This record gives sequence, C-alpha cells and structure tokens, in this order.
Amino acid sequence: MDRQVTRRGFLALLGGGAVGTVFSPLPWKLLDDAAIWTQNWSWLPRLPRGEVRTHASHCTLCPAGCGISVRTVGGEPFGISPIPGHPLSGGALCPLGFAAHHMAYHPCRLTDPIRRVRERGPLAHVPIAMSEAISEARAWIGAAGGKGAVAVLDARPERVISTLYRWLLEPLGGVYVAAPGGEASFDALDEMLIDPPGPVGLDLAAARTCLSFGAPLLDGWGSPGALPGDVHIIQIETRPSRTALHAGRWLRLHPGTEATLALGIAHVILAEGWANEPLLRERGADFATYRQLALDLTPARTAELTGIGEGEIRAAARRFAQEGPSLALAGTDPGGGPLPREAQLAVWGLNLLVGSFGPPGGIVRRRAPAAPRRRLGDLPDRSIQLLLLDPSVTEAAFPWSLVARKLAGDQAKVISLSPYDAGMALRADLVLPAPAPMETRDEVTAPATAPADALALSRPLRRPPKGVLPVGEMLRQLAGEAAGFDYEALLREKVAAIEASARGSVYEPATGESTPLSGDLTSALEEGACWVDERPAAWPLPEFRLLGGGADARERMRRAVFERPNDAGLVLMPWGWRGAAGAGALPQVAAKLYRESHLRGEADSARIHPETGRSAGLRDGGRARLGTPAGFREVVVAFDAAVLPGVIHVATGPANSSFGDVEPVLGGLVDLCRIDESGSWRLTPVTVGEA
Amino acid sequence: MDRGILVRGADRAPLSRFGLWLLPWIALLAFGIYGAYACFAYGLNQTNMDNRFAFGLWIFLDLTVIALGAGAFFTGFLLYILKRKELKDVINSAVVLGFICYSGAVAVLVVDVGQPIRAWFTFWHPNVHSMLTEVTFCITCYLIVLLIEYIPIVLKNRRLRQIPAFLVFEFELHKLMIVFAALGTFLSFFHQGSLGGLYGVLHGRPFAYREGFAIWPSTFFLFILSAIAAGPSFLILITRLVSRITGKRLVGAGVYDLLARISGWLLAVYIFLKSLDTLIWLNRTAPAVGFLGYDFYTQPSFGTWILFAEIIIFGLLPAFILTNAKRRRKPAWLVTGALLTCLGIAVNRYVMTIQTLALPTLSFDPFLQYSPSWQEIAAFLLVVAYGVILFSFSYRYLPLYPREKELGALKAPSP
Amino acid sequence: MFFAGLAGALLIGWFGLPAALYERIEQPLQFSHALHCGEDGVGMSCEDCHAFADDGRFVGIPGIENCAMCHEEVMGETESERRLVEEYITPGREIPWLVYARQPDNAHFPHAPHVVLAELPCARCHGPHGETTELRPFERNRLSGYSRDVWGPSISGLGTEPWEGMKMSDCCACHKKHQVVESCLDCHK
Amino acid sequence: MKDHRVGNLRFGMAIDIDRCTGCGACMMACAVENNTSVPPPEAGDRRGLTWIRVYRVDNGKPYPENRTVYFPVACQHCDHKTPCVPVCPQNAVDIDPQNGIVSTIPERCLGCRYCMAACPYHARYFNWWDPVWPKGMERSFNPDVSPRMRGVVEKCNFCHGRWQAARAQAAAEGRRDFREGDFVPACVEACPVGAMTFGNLLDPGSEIYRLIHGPRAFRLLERIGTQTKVYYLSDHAWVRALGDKLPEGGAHG
Repeated sequence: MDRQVTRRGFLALLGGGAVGTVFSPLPWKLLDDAAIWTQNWSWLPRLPRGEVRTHASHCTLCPAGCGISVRTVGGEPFGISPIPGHPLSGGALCPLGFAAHHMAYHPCRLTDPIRRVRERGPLAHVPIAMSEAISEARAWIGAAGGKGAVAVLDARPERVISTLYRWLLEPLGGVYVAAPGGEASFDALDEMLIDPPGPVGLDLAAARTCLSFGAPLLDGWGSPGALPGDVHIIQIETRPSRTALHAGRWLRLHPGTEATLALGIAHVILAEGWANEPLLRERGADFATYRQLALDLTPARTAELTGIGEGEIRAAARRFAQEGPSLALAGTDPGGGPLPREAQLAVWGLNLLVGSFGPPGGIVRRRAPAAPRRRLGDLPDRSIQLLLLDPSVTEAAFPWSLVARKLAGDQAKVISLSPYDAGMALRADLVLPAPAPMETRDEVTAPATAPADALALSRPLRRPPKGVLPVGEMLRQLAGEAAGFDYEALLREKVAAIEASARGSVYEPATGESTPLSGDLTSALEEGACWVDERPAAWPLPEFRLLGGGADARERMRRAVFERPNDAGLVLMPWGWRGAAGAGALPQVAAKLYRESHLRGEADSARIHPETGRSAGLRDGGRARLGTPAGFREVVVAFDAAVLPGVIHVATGPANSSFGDVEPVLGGLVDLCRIDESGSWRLTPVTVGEA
Repeated sequence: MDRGILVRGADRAPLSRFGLWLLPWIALLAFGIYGAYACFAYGLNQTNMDNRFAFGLWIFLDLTVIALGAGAFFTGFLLYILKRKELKDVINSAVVLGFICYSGAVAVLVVDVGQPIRAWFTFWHPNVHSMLTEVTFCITCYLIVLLIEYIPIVLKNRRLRQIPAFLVFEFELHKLMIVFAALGTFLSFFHQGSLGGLYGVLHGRPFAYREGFAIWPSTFFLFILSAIAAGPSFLILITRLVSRITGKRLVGAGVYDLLARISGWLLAVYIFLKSLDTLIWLNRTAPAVGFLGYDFYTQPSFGTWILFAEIIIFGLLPAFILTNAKRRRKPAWLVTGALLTCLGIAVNRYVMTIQTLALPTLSFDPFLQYSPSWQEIAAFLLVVAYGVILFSFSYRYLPLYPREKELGALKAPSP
Repeated sequence: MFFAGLAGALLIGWFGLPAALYERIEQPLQFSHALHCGEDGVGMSCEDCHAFADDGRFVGIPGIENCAMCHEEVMGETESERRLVEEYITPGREIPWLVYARQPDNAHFPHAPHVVLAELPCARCHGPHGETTELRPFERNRLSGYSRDVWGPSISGLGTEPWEGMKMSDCCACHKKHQVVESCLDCHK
Repeated sequence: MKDHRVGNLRFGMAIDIDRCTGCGACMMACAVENNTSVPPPEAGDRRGLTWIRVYRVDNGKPYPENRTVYFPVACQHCDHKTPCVPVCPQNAVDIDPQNGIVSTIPERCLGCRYCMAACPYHARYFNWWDPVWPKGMERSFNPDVSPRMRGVVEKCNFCHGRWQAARAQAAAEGRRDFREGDFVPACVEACPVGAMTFGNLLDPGSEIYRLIHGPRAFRLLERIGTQTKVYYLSDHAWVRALGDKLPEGGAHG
C-alpha cells in the first residue's frame, strides 16, 4: 500500500515537474539559444572589427604597377579595388591583384629563414634563426671567390633595390643578371641599335595598328585585360590565346615561323615601296643585305612556310604600313618564353621599315638611363658559385636548366629572398623570408613596355610578422652592415632627384587628376600618387643593324627564315599567364579560376586539336603522357577545334600546390622543354602516349 | 526462451535460428550506420552529389520507398472506409510495412540535408508556398499516425495482452482506427502528391515542369495514382516473399486477387493519364519555354527507350497482367505483374529526380553524369536492414497475419 | 507531491536557469556615463564619443585617442581614471570593452537609418545607459556566446520596457509597427 | 505567386559578351569580397563555390571560323516566378521587394538543396565541405559579409555587404533613395574592360536602362519567363542565340 502511495507520489512529482517546466522559460529559452548556436556555431571564423579606412596604393605582384585602393579594417587590408584612370593601369587590375592581401596568410608563407636539408628529400628543410641565416649566407658569399662567381638574378630591374644588389656585388666582382622570360624582350632591339639613345618604351596607347607577334596584349600586357586606346590588333600567334580570339585579326602561323612571316611582311612593304629606303640605306649598316633577304622571300614562299595565306600576308603588311602609327611587337606570354633571337630581330626590324622609331604611337625613347645588366645566356657555364634570387624571381617561369648550367656544380649555393617557400625558392639552399605585399614600403616603376618612366609606392598597410625584415635591410646585413646600405635613404634620394628635375606629372588618386610636378613629391607618393615622366622629344633614327651583330648574321637569319623549324611530328608549346606562369605561390582563391571553373589552364592541361588527339589515341578530358629528351610528364587533354593540328599547347602553371592546400612540387613543364642557342624554349618535339 | 511472447498458436523457428537469420542484416545495419556517420562527421562531400546533382540516390530511393509504402494507408482506406473486410488479413503487415518505409525514408532525409540540426526550422518558419513544406508536414504527421496504428498491433502481443490496462487501451484505439485511417488517407494523398509536385512545379527545369490545376501540377495527381497503384503490388510481393520464406499460407487467396485487381486497374488508369500528360508536355509545355521534346532524349544514357520502358514494359504490361482474373490467379504471373508495377514506379521516380538534373538547361551546359558513392549506398542499405529486422521481429512476436493459424502450412515444413 | 514538483520546476526554470546560463564578466575599466553627459556632469552628448564616420558607418565604441583628447593626464582622483591614463592612454592601448549591445556576425545593424532618418533616440534601444554611473558586469550567454542584452534582462523574454531585447523578433516587431518593408538582406550580412 | 514589387528600384546588371576577355577578375573580386571559402582540390569544378562563374563558349568550328566568347554567369536575380524562392521550405530565400535582389540567408538554410534543383542557371552553390581558411586569414575578412558554414547553400546577393554600406551612408546623408554609383558589386568594379554595368533597371536616365533596351540585349532562358535582371549584350547573332536553349546545343562549358 505504502509503496503504492509513494509510487503514485513520485509520478505526481514528475507530473508537477513537467507542468512546471512547461510554464517556466527553461525549455523555450534553451530551444531559442540552441537555435541561435546552430546558426552561428563557435568554430565559424569571427569577423574582424574596427574602423574601416581606404588607402590609395600600388600593387607589387608583378611589374605592371597597377594603382589600387585598399580597404582596411582595424589596420588589416580586406579589400582591393582598381583606381579608375590610373596612368599605369588605366583602372584595371588583374585577377590575382584582388587577393594580394591574402598572400600574407599563404600556407607556404615563411616567417623564419629555412635551410634545405636535401638528404632528407628534395624539399626537406629546417627553420633557422635570422642571425644564423645571415652569417651563413655571408660565409657562402665570402667563400665564392673569383670574378663573376657571385650573381644576382632579378626580374624587376630599375628599382632602388637593384642598386643595392649592385653595391653588394661590386666588391665581389659579381654580376647582376636580368631574369630570362617576361612578355617583352628588348635584347634584340638593344643589339640592333648601335649606341641607342637610352632605353626605349612602347607607345601602344597612341598606336593605330599593332602587329603583335604573340604579345599577350589582352592576357596581361602592362595591366592585364585593359588595352588603352583603340588599336587594331593583328595577333600573329600559333595558340588560340584570348588575345588571338579577341584580336581584330588572328593569323595562326606554323610554330616557330615568326621570323619568316616578319620578313615576308617586310618583303611586301619593300616590294610595294611603303618604306623610306633612302633613309634606311643611310642609317642601316646592313640594309642592302636585309633587303635582298626579304625580297628573296616571296609571299608565296612565306605562305607555304608559315601557313598564312598570301592575301592575309599582303593585307597585314599593307595595314601595318598604311594605318600608322603602327607597332610590331616581339613578345610572348611569360610561360611561352622569349622568341628566338632572329625572330626578335625580324619583328623589331619591321618598325624601322615603317618609321615607327621615335614618333608617338611607335617605339619611343625613355628618359632614365638603363643600368648595366647582363643576360644569363652570356655568362660562361659552370661559373656561378653563389646565386642570389630576388623575390621577384620566385614566380618566374623559365626552365631551371638555364640557370643550372651556369652554376659551378653541386657545391654552388643558391640563396633566395622570398616571402614563400614556393616556385624558384624551392631551388634554393637557403631562403630568407621577405615581406609579403603591403607589409613594407615598396617601389613601383613603369613596366618595360610603358612609354615613359614612372615612380610610385606600395604603402605598408599591415604589420609584417615578427622576424621578417625588409629586403633592403637584409641586403644591408648581407653586406656586413656596410655604410650607405640604406634603402629608405636611397629611395628618398631618388625621389629628391625627380623633384629637382621638376619633370613629368603627378597623378593624384584622390582627385583623379594629373598635374605637372611641382614641389613636394615625397608626401604625394606617400599618399598613393604616381609620378609619370614626360615624353622626350622625338629622336633621330639611330644607326642600326637589321640583322644584328656577328659575321654570320646574314646566314643565321637566312636559316631562321627559310628552314621550317619542325617538319614532322608533334611539337610542345608551353604557355602561361602573367603572374601565374611559374610555380610560385598564388592567393588561395585563385583556385576559383582553375580548379573550380577551368576558366584558366591549370598546370599540365593540354589543348590539342581533336584530329591530332584522336590520331594519337587520346580522348577529350583524358590523360596523356608527354615525352621529350628531358623527361616525361602527365597532362590532362582538352580538345579544342581552334588549335593548330600537330601542336600541343600545355599550360605551365599554376600547379595545384600554388594554392597552398597541397604539398609544393619541384620543377614544372618548362623543364621538359628544349632550349635553343638563343635561350628560347618555345618549341620542343614531343612524343605522346595515353597515360 | 522467448516462447512465452511468441505469436499464440503460430509456430516460430527457435530463437537460435532467428538470431542466425538476423545476423547478416545486423552486419548490414552496422555498415550502413558507418556510412551515415561518415556523412555527419565530414559533411556531404562524402557523397558523389555536386552542385548540379543537388539530389542523388537518396532522394530517388526515398520517393520510391514512400510510393511503395502507400500500401499502408490505401489498405486502411479500403478496409476501414470502403469496408473491404477481406483485407483484415494484411492490414497489420501493411501498417508495419508503411511504418518501415516512412521512418526509413525520414531517416535517410536526415542524413541528406546539410544541417539536420536546423531542419526543425521548417516547422518554426514554414514557407507555405513550398511543396517541400507540405511534404515535411504531411510525412511527419502521417508517421505519427502510423505509429498510433502500430501500437494496437504491438499490444496484441500475448504477453502484453495480459496487462488489463493495455487490453482496454487497445480496444479503445481500435474503435478509433477508422478515424486514423481517414486521417492517414488524407495526409498520404497530400504528401504523395506533393512529392510529385516537388518536381512538377520546377518551371526552371522544363524536363520536370508540368502544367496542372490550381497550384497542383499534373505530377501531383500522377504521383498519388502511381503510389496507390504500386502500394498493393508491393504488399503482394512482400506477403508472398514472407510466406515463401516461412512456408506458410499467410492470407486467403482472395486477398492477393483483390490487391492485384486494384493494383492493375489503378495502374491502367495511371498509365493512361501518364501517357496523356506526356503528350501534352512534349507537344505543348516544353516547347512553350523553348525546349524541344526530342532534345530531352538525345543523351546516350537517357534515350527514348526510357520513356518506352516506363510506359510499355513497366506500365501497360503489368496492367495487362493484373487486370485479367485468369492471369493474376497464376502465382508466376501475379508476382511478375506486381514486380513490374513496383519497378515501374522506381523508374518513374528515377527519371523525375536524376534525369531532370542530368539534362542541361543553359545552351552551354554540358550533360553531366552521376553515380552514388559507397557512403550513399551504405546509408540506404541501413534502411533496408532496419526494415528487414523490424519486420522480422514484428512477424515473430506480433500477429501480423491474423488468419495465419487457420490457413496453416503452404506445403513444406516451416523453416 | 504534484505541487512540490511544480514548485521545484518553476524555481529551477525562473531562477536556476539564468544563474546557470549567464556568466558575469567585469568590464576592463569602470566608466560613468552620468559623469560625462548628465546635466550634473561635463555635459557632453552621446554623439561626442559615439559618432558616425564619414562613410556613414557608426564608430560605436570610441577609440582611445578619443579619451586622450581630455584625459591626456590625470584630471580627477578616481581610481579608474588613473588606470585609464596609465594602462591605456599612455601606452596607446585600446580598451577591450565588452559591448552589451553587440550583435552576432550575421546581423547587420546600421545606426544611420535609425538615428538620422527615423530619428530614434539612443535610449530607444540602449535604454537609460547614458545615465548610468557605473558599468554593470557583461553577461555572456554560455550557450550562444551572446550578450544578455540581446535577449533582454527578463528571462521570460517578455520585457516591459521598449528597449528590452535586441533579437530579430524585437527588430521585426518595431519594423512591422512602422510599416517598414522588410527583406532578409536588410539586416543579415 | 503574387507580384510583391515595391517602389521604383530594381537592381540589375548588363554584361557585354563582346568585350569580356575571360580574365576572371570578376570571379576573384567576388570571392574576396564575399569571404568565399576554397574547397579542397578534390572538389573540382562541380563542387566549387563560384558565385560568379565564367564559362568558355565557342561555336565549335575550326580556325579560321572559330569564335569563342566568355559567359560570366552569376545569380540572374529572376524578377518573376523566381524559381528558388517558392521552393525553400523555411523562407531562407526571398526576393527583396524594394530592389529585387534575390537573397539567400545561409543561417536559415537547412541544406535541402531544393533551390539548387530549381535553379536553371546553376547559380547556387552548396558548402560540401567545412569552410577552411589559411591560419589567421579571418583577420583580413570583409567585415560586411558573414562566412558560411558547412551544409548550406550560398550564391550571389549583388554584394549585399556593399549595398548595406551604401544605404547606411545614404542614410547618414539624410536620404533614402538610391543614386547611380552609390554602389556597384565587386565584379562590376573589377572588370578591367568595363564589360559589366550595374544600376537601376527602372531609371530611364541610367546607363543600364539604355543598354537593356538596346538591340544588343538578351537574357538567359528568357522563354522560361523568369524575367532575369542580369542582361547580356552582343552584336553577334550566334552569341545572342546562346541565350535560349538550342536543340543542337553547340556548346562547350
């Protein structure tokens, strides 16, 4: 009985509890809080708080020098947008530029120096203290004896930093070398002009016709995507690049026949009397020879060699000669590598024929004298014992063998200054951590392709991680704290010199207006302004050699023009996008353009003409194995009806690992490529099999 | 040892044999649980679904299973509302089957959504325009109804019957059964229909979009029809399967005949309307929004054959078999017809879910293909195993087939 | 017995819950609004410290330089002012205030439309905060991590004062009352 | 569905296909602006999170007839019979009656993906993975856009963060209206060739009004009747023909 009661009582207690709970806030409040928690659970990253400010600055990811306006929250950049009407970028910014501020957090980011321990694997490394790294580097520099034993590779010359490199090299008898590759190569142009009146630039904005021999005008020439002016582009390129697809006219020539086509066009120009021959004869040491070569090359022969119809050739030549001002450009995408020497000579030569040297819209002179630099190809093999890589080289896309053959065997050391352990830095025995974009004051100069010099600053907008030194400071320490190694001071001097010259104009992002330079340039630059030099007056046509120097110049050009580079078999042509051609680190969101949309060619994606593909036993979307004397590589096949049969266009990057969520890999497709005597790696005979 | 709680009078295999029979299913269950766990722990990247195939194997099979589960409410409807007394023989098993199908489907849905812990928001902030809301509400309610209908069957267990309170409770419930049957019928009509509406309303997907009456596209009604046509067939299949396994004549021959007749005629009507609907859709609905009928069937894996199969092989053929008394009395024909009917429903649901998503809409869309990952398959096998186990227990301890005793053995001694 | 259970549950629900749910955290520094803006105070207005930036963003909690404008060095004799100067202004550290009205990351509350366009007084949502002589401890919801003010001081959620509660439902109620056309993106980011 | 349009503001976009060079700046600017996470490599192009995605489309012909264009496709913000709005079971998707922005609120979404099945433009993306960012990167997040969690659907909201900021600024200036240039989405701002135009479709004085009423304008799947607010522009008949579903397809994603 009792038990009965207590049991009933217990049940009653529970019942009461239940009723009470329902009439208390407990269940409802907890339900509500639980709901809130599920909507905003704790392991979701929290948003930054703080004051939002906007700063005008410049992008330093590539040499284009785009003007950017950076939004920061609590002193941390979170948004980047282009500055409309900026003199260097014309209001454009490349895809990568929008995520420049993410680079500071790239998984490959270095905050301490690392020493490679190759015996534990090609990329194995250990972190070391900065002081230790510096002293080790200095020891190596000291050990590297002899003239030319120390070299610096820099992809962006004409900066104050470049001066510091030179100072570092001077006492050591070292050499300052411009990194190979890049979109425009003026090497041949320098060679053509006998004592040229200083460096030259290209006045594309004022040109009306542009014969672009592979220059990626819409893929990243200057500021990517934005082409100033309304120039009619005749794109002469084997690959269906976006420039080719959007050009006014696209001539899809046979691989490696640029020289032929250029001279073929010269033939039409000369034969139809568009050129000012008396002047050319007077100035051109070898004009007669050149003329004869060109005239020997009939349009019919050109058409046969290049695969471009005679009519097309004549039309292009006429438009180029008549619709001036016109420019002929010898340039390629950074992955494709430079044109061979003869091709460059032939193309630049066209500008001489139609008088595009000097006047606006042509090849113009730039004010500042170019500092002396050597070409990698000119260095003796196995001569370098210590190589220093500037941060700008990290994302470069040239075949490493170009450098490797210059290194003095295995005991040669490579030191890389780089914010990330990626790309070319993976080749280094010692990597010193450099600041990421927007972490230090950096200098922005006009790209090699710009018509005039310019100077602007990239402002420090976020605090660099502890232990990361500015490049200038690292060089000062490498030089043993030698006097005068003061980056900031040198920069101030450079600015002061410009102020003194009172030349050029200053673009103020705040007002969007350019005013003639007067007074305080320093503070203007600090506020994100951009100084642009004035254009020098047109210059008299200098003496020139159309076929370049050397006793066998004529013979070499003749061979380059009349011999078909590859008669049988498939050819491999690498290509890459500006800023993303190498295996350097990229912002992680760049994966949207590659992995998540295939908008851009991921590393090792190959475009092949359907027929070619099928005859090689490949299928669209399948995998293929490419073989060259240098090795093998697996690629993903994509059929493309616009590709020339017999050619395989393979993207050089970025590798999946550049987005930072996969382990970095050493070496890229370009390392498979054949390098000709002039250092070009555009064409490589290749064997294809199904993977 | 469990003699005391076994179904009275009916002989059941010894517990050891029963355990042996359960073993493989329990293994399957474990595998399924592992697959489902993977999805909860790591997210739906464990499946092979993607942004184009937002729905995959799970939704397809859910739709099928729920259609097959329609046997429960429809038998209830026939028995309690239309007073087809002979169906007393199967009503219990029908209810259990229905419960298994629905609870299983809901379980899979919980794995399928990306944020199950927020799924209840549908009841908190419902969007009344959404077919999915309708489905969610109806299925939830109907699951409760099924549970209530299940209770009296459980209470019929001979041990539980000894508790007087339960006996009374069961008796009271029974008087209410007609109410629940009606309620269940109402709910089921709606969610079966809404499941069809789910796709019929997608005017962005001309392959699935159908015109209709008021807010209901034609698929709304076609799904109801096909479901109540398939339900009885599924019931036939399962009952025959069970009696084959147990070697007992579980229900009177008349029951099969009745179910088959109903299934057959409903199927016939369904196929007729379905064909009509298809013609209207191909010639009017789709072209009106700039999609050409034959364009839907140009893909190798989805040729016109699939349409042919759905209407002829899995439609007219079984209808032809089941509507004819002579044929459906022959067990072989009966089973074939029922099987084809159920498969037909599966094909229809497959087309509505998978093919709809596979076909490109934009002119520069590629045609994509999809195949489920092992986690998806595992998660579904979980439901199958769960169903078999629950049904086995119910059969062993509850009187699923009231006339089992009097009808006696099939021929061979029971396993 | 029934009533025992009833009472127990009610007690737990009404008094146990809030005690268990909220953790009380003291502010890093004491501050008297009354002293600054009351008529018996220095007579500053809310906007003097809680102002809009030129881009229309509400700055909310003023930065340390704002305090430094007056408190370059110690003026009064209060303990907290001494700490203000010594621990924050002199080293230039920001004060890690715990904000009572802090909304979650997925909520966007623009002050401008409410203050400038609708001309709501600060007290409409923040209550008589401007008259307080000291800062009460910040009460953090252990489950959701939010400030207690979001739900409102009364655990029942049925506040009597208009400013009690800053949940979505409270926003919607007011918007409905004033026929503000709504969509999710008005307040969710 | 009832017509719930209020006021004379309808945000819309016009994209000039003839100008687009397919550089992808819009995709990057979008991902950065909206704190979009990057799924792991195995996600591929079918499980990505690309609120705006640029498709490469060509006419399939060999050189020299070959023509290739790029189609940036984001949420089309259907103004009528919006496919994704009525299907959502718990009101996580709505269309702003004042400006026509079709919004998705991830914190309300349960991840049933019905809206994705409903959308013919494949403009909706699902978080198949837990979002992961490089260590510490949340410090450089856009403070105006909340990150999404695993298992929810997300898509283009016409940069609602910017819209909210612009509206707050307007309010601070004491006005309620939208003026040309108060804000543009990140993609429009990013386009280096000015191929994208954003504005009020109902304002006869606006640039976009002129463009969408010109002969070059067309929309995707117009005949479905969704009255999308994203227009495309082209001089070429074959490109305009891509707007509608063609029997022969003639397309390469």
